Parts: sequence; structure tokens; C-alpha cells
Amino acid sequence: MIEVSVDLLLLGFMAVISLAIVRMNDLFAVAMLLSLFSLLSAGVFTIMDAADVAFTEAAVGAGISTILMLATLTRMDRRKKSHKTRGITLPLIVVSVTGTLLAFGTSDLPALGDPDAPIHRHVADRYIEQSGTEIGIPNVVTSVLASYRGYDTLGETTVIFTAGVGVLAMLGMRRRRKGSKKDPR
Amino acid sequence: MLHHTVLRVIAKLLIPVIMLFALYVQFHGDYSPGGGFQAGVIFSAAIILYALLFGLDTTMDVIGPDVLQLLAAAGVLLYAGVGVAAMLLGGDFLDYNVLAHTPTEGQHLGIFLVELGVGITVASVMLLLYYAFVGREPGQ
Amino acid sequence: MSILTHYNYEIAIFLAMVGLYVVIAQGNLVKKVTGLTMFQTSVFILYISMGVVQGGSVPILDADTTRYSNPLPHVLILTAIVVGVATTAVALALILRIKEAYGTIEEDEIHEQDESF
Amino acid sequence: MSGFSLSDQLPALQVVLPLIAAPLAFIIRREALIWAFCTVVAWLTFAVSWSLLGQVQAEGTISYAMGGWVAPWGIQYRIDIVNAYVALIVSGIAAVVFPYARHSVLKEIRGDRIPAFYSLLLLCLTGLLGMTVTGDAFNLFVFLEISSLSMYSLISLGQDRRAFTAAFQYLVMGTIGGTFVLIGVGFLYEVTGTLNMIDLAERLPDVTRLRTLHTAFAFLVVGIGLKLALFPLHLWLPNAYAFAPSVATVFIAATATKVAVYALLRFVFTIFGVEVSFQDLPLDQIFVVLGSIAILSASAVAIFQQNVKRMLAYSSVAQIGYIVLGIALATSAGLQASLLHLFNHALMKGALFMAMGCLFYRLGSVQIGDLGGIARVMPWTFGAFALGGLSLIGVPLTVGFISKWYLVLAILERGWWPLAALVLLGSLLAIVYIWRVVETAWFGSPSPRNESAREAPAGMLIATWTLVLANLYFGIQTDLTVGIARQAADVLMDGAP
Repeated sequence: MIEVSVDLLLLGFMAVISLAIVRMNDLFAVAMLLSLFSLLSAGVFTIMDAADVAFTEAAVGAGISTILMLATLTRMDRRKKSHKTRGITLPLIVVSVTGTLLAFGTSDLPALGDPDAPIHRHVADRYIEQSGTEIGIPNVVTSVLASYRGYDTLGETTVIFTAGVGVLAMLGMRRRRKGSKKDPR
Repeated sequence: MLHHTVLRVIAKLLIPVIMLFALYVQFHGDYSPGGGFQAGVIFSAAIILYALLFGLDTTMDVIGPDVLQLLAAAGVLLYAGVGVAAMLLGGDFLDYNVLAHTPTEGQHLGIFLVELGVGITVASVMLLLYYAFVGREPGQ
Repeated sequence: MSILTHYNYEIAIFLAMVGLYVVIAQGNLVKKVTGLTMFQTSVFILYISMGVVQGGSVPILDADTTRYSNPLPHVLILTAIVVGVATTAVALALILRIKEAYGTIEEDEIHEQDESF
Repeated sequence: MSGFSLSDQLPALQVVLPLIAAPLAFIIRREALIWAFCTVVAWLTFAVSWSLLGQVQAEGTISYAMGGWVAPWGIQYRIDIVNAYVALIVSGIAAVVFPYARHSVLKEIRGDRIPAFYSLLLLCLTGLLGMTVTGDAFNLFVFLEISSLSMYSLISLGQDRRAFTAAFQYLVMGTIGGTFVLIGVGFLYEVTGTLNMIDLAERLPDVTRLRTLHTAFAFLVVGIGLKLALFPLHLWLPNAYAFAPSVATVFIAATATKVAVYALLRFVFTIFGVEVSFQDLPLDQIFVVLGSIAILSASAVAIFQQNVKRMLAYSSVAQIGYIVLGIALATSAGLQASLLHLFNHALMKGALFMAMGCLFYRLGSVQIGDLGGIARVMPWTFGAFALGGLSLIGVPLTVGFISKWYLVLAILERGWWPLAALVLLGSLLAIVYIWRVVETAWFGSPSPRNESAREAPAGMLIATWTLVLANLYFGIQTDLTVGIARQAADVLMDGAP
């Protein structure tokens, strides 16, 4: 039971933070709240036994993304101007339709955690039962990531490379100024 | 630059530890959570910490952007290269079984190499991103 | 994980929709990116919830454990997280250039400038 | 172990070749060398597509297990006539775009960004081909994101500052689309336990959780619809095409939406099957409405554009309307018309945007007002535009006519004759917007700058005319394309094997 309570507590915090992000005009605060949002989701992942995912979300969402966002914000006005002119009707309709559809779709899913759900019975059980002998390493996530679905991971590495090339193409890379000791900030 | 002596001393002590942890995450991913991606992020975080305290220019002296661009490409090429090596040895692309005498040995070798490729690309791209964002001068 | 209910799905959907709302309704480009990240992160929670097995544990093989949570959603979401941060990086780089070119990152002010051409 | 055999490895090489070339192009750093290297890679990739198509025609469907792990445990590449055909379109366009790119890139892209630009083009090619040949639903998402990220970056490198906002808008809509696809794939996985497309197709008829299934369908159609600029999800497209660098526009306009259409067809026909898509769910009615509105409204808006690239972009939205209309018929003939138009539209839009690139190279503008009398100064460039325009309108002896002909036949077969009238009306509107450009360029009085302009460089013209001649060749010699499109349509209608 304790896990469920912690889970609900974390998700509740996330809900509060998400609403705060909607209201907030200070972009630095938004960036910090988003970082917190990611950190809490890492906690949720841990509770759901997804240790690798939690680790990554904490390092990426709460780490790198936040650094990049803050680095961007140093070049911006700190506060977002609050424009009241934008209509909120269309966004609300889009969001309600999408949300209702998602709720409709998930309402038909097997009970959460049901070990007999189709998702656990077809492909996944082989990974758990055979990876010990076929791959020979204990972390099943690593086995699937690097071997059974290693091609996806090559794609993932390519995605990161693409982002790197794309950002360099947009921002360029400054050459180091020889002899300059000036602090970049 | 402000002389945050305390911060600098602590950072100098911390950075090697963070790097060591990154290496642990990289090479212990078979047994515990972690792997190339997480290790790459942590490794880049160590250097970003250095850059925060000692300045971008000093950091660029340690690891220049040209080297990082080479490394970013090298990681992808290492990963894909393992796949091509498997092809040349008679398997399908990324079939690690053919890389060594026994399939499990091949799997170990293959996973070690591709995770290394991921780690190298991720660490260098993350640093490049940091350099690009912080070092950006309009008109560049 | 011991036992869970459908609440996980419903809260994750709520979070995803708040994120989507921020993307569509708010004109500040940084907030749009924030919304995208929230949207994606909440979908990740949805995915990982599907991988939960009651009484299961972290999928690292161990002689004493008999039941593990499903590793495949974890692998898929690891990839999706990476895609997410890659997208964020590209988006922020674009914002930086937009700010330099237009002097603002508010959508309506950008439109005004483009129309005055 | 059987040893290395090149012909067995072609499915992987189709994607791995440009994937490996992209980081290499990034680190070569010598402009001429990069260009030559990329061109060779594009041609090799085209050769691979060509031999794969031959293999599929001779021996039937090819299956390839990535990492040696058979489906559904590993990722499978599965190539039948449908994706062999789409891969040929994509790599064929790449094989013409790279030779064309040299001068245009030197002119439009800053020197220090050229390696990145070529690398991104190759990554885009990698992503699109990866989406095309994969047999795994999640792997499709990964390569979709590779192509998307490279496209956002390519578009942002345009010279106008609106390129940044266009790229940002596309990024936001594209990411929502990608996440929708992710949700759809997740729901499918949840109810079947598999990610392999064929395995999914076999297991879906037994699925009783219909609410989840139908939600997955909706998210996949909307998600892919965002990528293929299905009306009203097309808002990102006009500015993206108009303000991207010329080479990027040519490549993206000729290939990206085609691959998105392919992904849609794969999900709708192969995975869900005709029964779920058109009988349980009203996809045909939705697509008839959206397709018709797209043809009329986008063609009408195109008439009022001042920027010719933007005009052609709206025309692309209309052309997607034709393709969607063919799908909505849910008949083999309708699909054949759509598949034909994939190929033919790639040829005509490729040629037209290439001609635009030639104009931009000399004039630095593609506003109609700046094109006065240019046809007399740059006859080859403008001749290419005029012939491409005729093809777009659908004049006999061009590929455009073949597309429209088969589409109208398919419509009449279903007896939906008002739609046939709509297709003809679309052509009339196309005459109007193409004529506006031709009129100015032919009869307008040239400004001093236009008078002193010269014909575009030979390298660009040769590539442009290659596509123009292809428009004519495949408009007359239709056996190849019509035959393959027919086979592909039959494969799709049959659903999973």
C-alpha cells in the first residue's frame, strides 16, 4: 500500500506543478518547475520498477534539459508578457477531445499490473526467460536495448547526433579567442 | 570571474568522482541500471560543472569543439561499425553472435562496444550543445 | 510494485492534457517547449504504467526473484526520452535565433512583425 | 555461418549506407569532397533500392532480421512491393537532388555550415528510408524522429528570418504528431503484446478491447496526418516549404509527405485492415470530406500567393487531397491512383521546386513581382517550370495526366461522380495559379536586374531537366509505374499475408 500512496502523492505534486506552470509568467520559475516535474516523474518511474528509465529521466529531464533551458533564458526577458488576447476556446476544445479520447482508450485496458495482460504474455516473457542464456547479462533492459532491439538504439544515437548537428548548424560554434580570459557570462 | 574559492576546491574534488561514476555507469550497465546514454550525460555534466566555475574558454582549451565533433561522429560510426563488422563476418546487421567464438562472448563484446559508442556520442553532443548555447554570439 | 489502480492512467492523461494545453494556448515560445516536455513526460508515465506487473520487481535477473516488470516499455521509453531531449535542444536553438531575429519570443508580436512587411 | 553475401544484406544497407555516410560527411570538412561523397552515396542508395525492387518482383517479400533476432522479438525489415516502390521514389529523388545541390548550397548556406547541411540531408534520407523499409511499429517512430529533427534544422537554415518561425511551428506540430504516433503504437502494443507490424496484423482480429483499439487508430491517423499535412493539419507546411533553403525544399517536398502517406497506408491497410478502417470506423467518409476541402481550399489559396514557392506549397496540400481521396475510395483502383500519384507528384514537385531553386540562385527572390520577363532571360529554367506546371495541371503526355486519369476512373468505378467533377475543378484552379506565373515571366517587362541575369549553372539545369524529362517519359511510357502501383494496391487491399 505504501507504494501506491507515494505514487499518488508524487503524481499529485506533478498535477499541482503543471497547473502552476500554466499560470506562471516568470520563465526562470517555469524552467525550475519543469525540472522538478521531471524529477518527480523519475520518482514515479522508480516506484513502477523502471529503474533505468528513472535514472535517465533524472539525468536528462532534471539535468541537461534544465541547463539548456537556463542557458537559453539568459538571453531572454525573464518575464513572459501576459497577453490576454489569445482565445482559449479552441485549445480547450482540442484538449478536451484528446483527453476524453485517451480516457476512453485507457478505460478498456486490462487492470494495471495484471500479469496476464497480453502486453506481458507475448514478446516480453521471452526476454525475461531467455536473455540470461542468450545474452548472458542480468540487466534485461540492457539486453533488450543493446541486442534484441539494438537497431532502435542505433536510431536513438543517430537522433542525438542529428540534434547536435542541427543545433550547430543553427547556432554555429565560436572559435576560442586566443589569450582571452574573459568569463563567458 | 568571481573567485568562489570554496566552490572551486569542492568542484576540483568532485569532478574526478563524477567522471569515475560515469565510467562505472558505463561499464556496469550489464548488472545494474545505467548504460552508455546515462554515462554520457553524467560525464558531460562533470565537464559542464568545470565550465561553470572556470569559464567556457578554459574548458574549450581542455576539450575543443573540433575534437568533440569528431567524437560525436565517431560514436555513431562505432555503433554502426559493429553492425557492419557482424555483416562482414556472415551475420545480419548488428548480429553480435558472430563477433566472437561463442554467441554469449559475442553478445558481451557487441554490447560493450555499442554502449561505448552511445556513451561517446552522447557525452560529446551534450557538451557541444552546452558550448553552442553558452558561447553563442549573435551574428555567428 | 505491489498494487495499483487505474488512477495512474487518469492522472497521467490529465498531466498530458495540461501540457498540450500549454503548447496550444500559450503564445510564449519557451512555454510552448515547456508544454511539449510535459506532454511527452506524461505519455512516458502512461507507457511505463502499462509495463507494471503486480508483485514484479526491477527487471534485473536475480536467482531469488520470479516475477519481473515488463522490460520492453522501459526500453521504448528510454529511446523516447532521448528523442524528447533532442527535440528540446533543437527547439531552444530555434528560440535563440528567433529572439535574435525578432527581438521577442511572443508569438503574436512575431506575427505582427511579419505582417508589417 | 554462410559468409558475407551482398544481395542478402541489401535491406540493411538501404538505410545503413546513408546513416554511416552522414557522420562522415560531417567530419570531412572540404566542401567539394563532401558534395562528391554525398552524391556517390545517394547513387549507391538508389542502386540498392533498384535492386531491392528487382528482388521483390522476382522472389516476393524480403524479410531481414536486425541483429539476427527473428520477429517478433527483434526488429524486422520487411520489404514488399509497396515499400520497395516508395523507397525507390525517395532514393531516386535523393539521387537527383545531391548533384543539383552543389551550386545552390554554396550560394545559400554559409561556408561553415555546409558540412552540417549535407550531413542533415543524409540524415533526413536515412530517416525517411528507415520509415519506409521497417517492419516494426516502434522502429518507424524512431526513424520518423530522425527525419523530423533533420527537417526542422534544414528548414531553419533558410535566408529569411521567417525560416526560424516556420521551423519552430513545424517542430511543435511535428512533435505533437510524433507523440500521437507514440501513443497509438503504445496502445497497440498494450492490447497485443507485440510491435512487429505483421504480428500486429495477425493478432488484431482477436483483440476484444475495441475501445483501446479504436483509440489507437485515431491517434495514429491524426499523428501521421500531422506529418503528411492532411487538411486541416497542414498549417506548418506552406511557410516551411517557402522559406527553407532551395535544396531542402526540393528534397522535403518531393519525399517527406510521400513517406508519411506510406506510413498511413501501412497502418490503415496492412495492420488494421480494410474492415476495421472503413467498416467499423468511418475513415472513408472523413477522408472524402477532408480530401475535397483540401483540394478546393488549398488550390484557391494558392491563387493568391505572391511567393511562388509558397504557392507551390499550397498546391502540395491540394495534391495530398487527391492522394487522400484515392485512399478514401477503399478500392484497389483508388489505391492504385494514390500510389501512382505518390510517384508522379514527387516528379512534378521536384522539377518545379528545382526550377524555383534555379531562379532563386540568379535573382535571390521567388516573388511573382520579381519574375517579370525572366522566361526570355532564363529560357531553360523557365521551360522546366512551364513543363512541370503542365504536369501539375494534368495535361496529357505528362505524369500529372496519368494520375488524374486513374483517379477519375477509380472514382467513377465507385459511382461518386461529383468527386470526379471536383478533381477537374482542382485542375482548373491549377491552370489559374500556374498561368499567373507564366504570364508574368513571359509577358511581363523585365527589370534591369532581370535583364542582366544569366541562365542557371549547368549542374542545376541538368538535374532539373532530368526530372522534367522523367515527367514526360513516365507520362508516355506508363507500363512500369502503373504496373507496380497496381501490384502494390493489390498487396495493400489483401491486408496481412
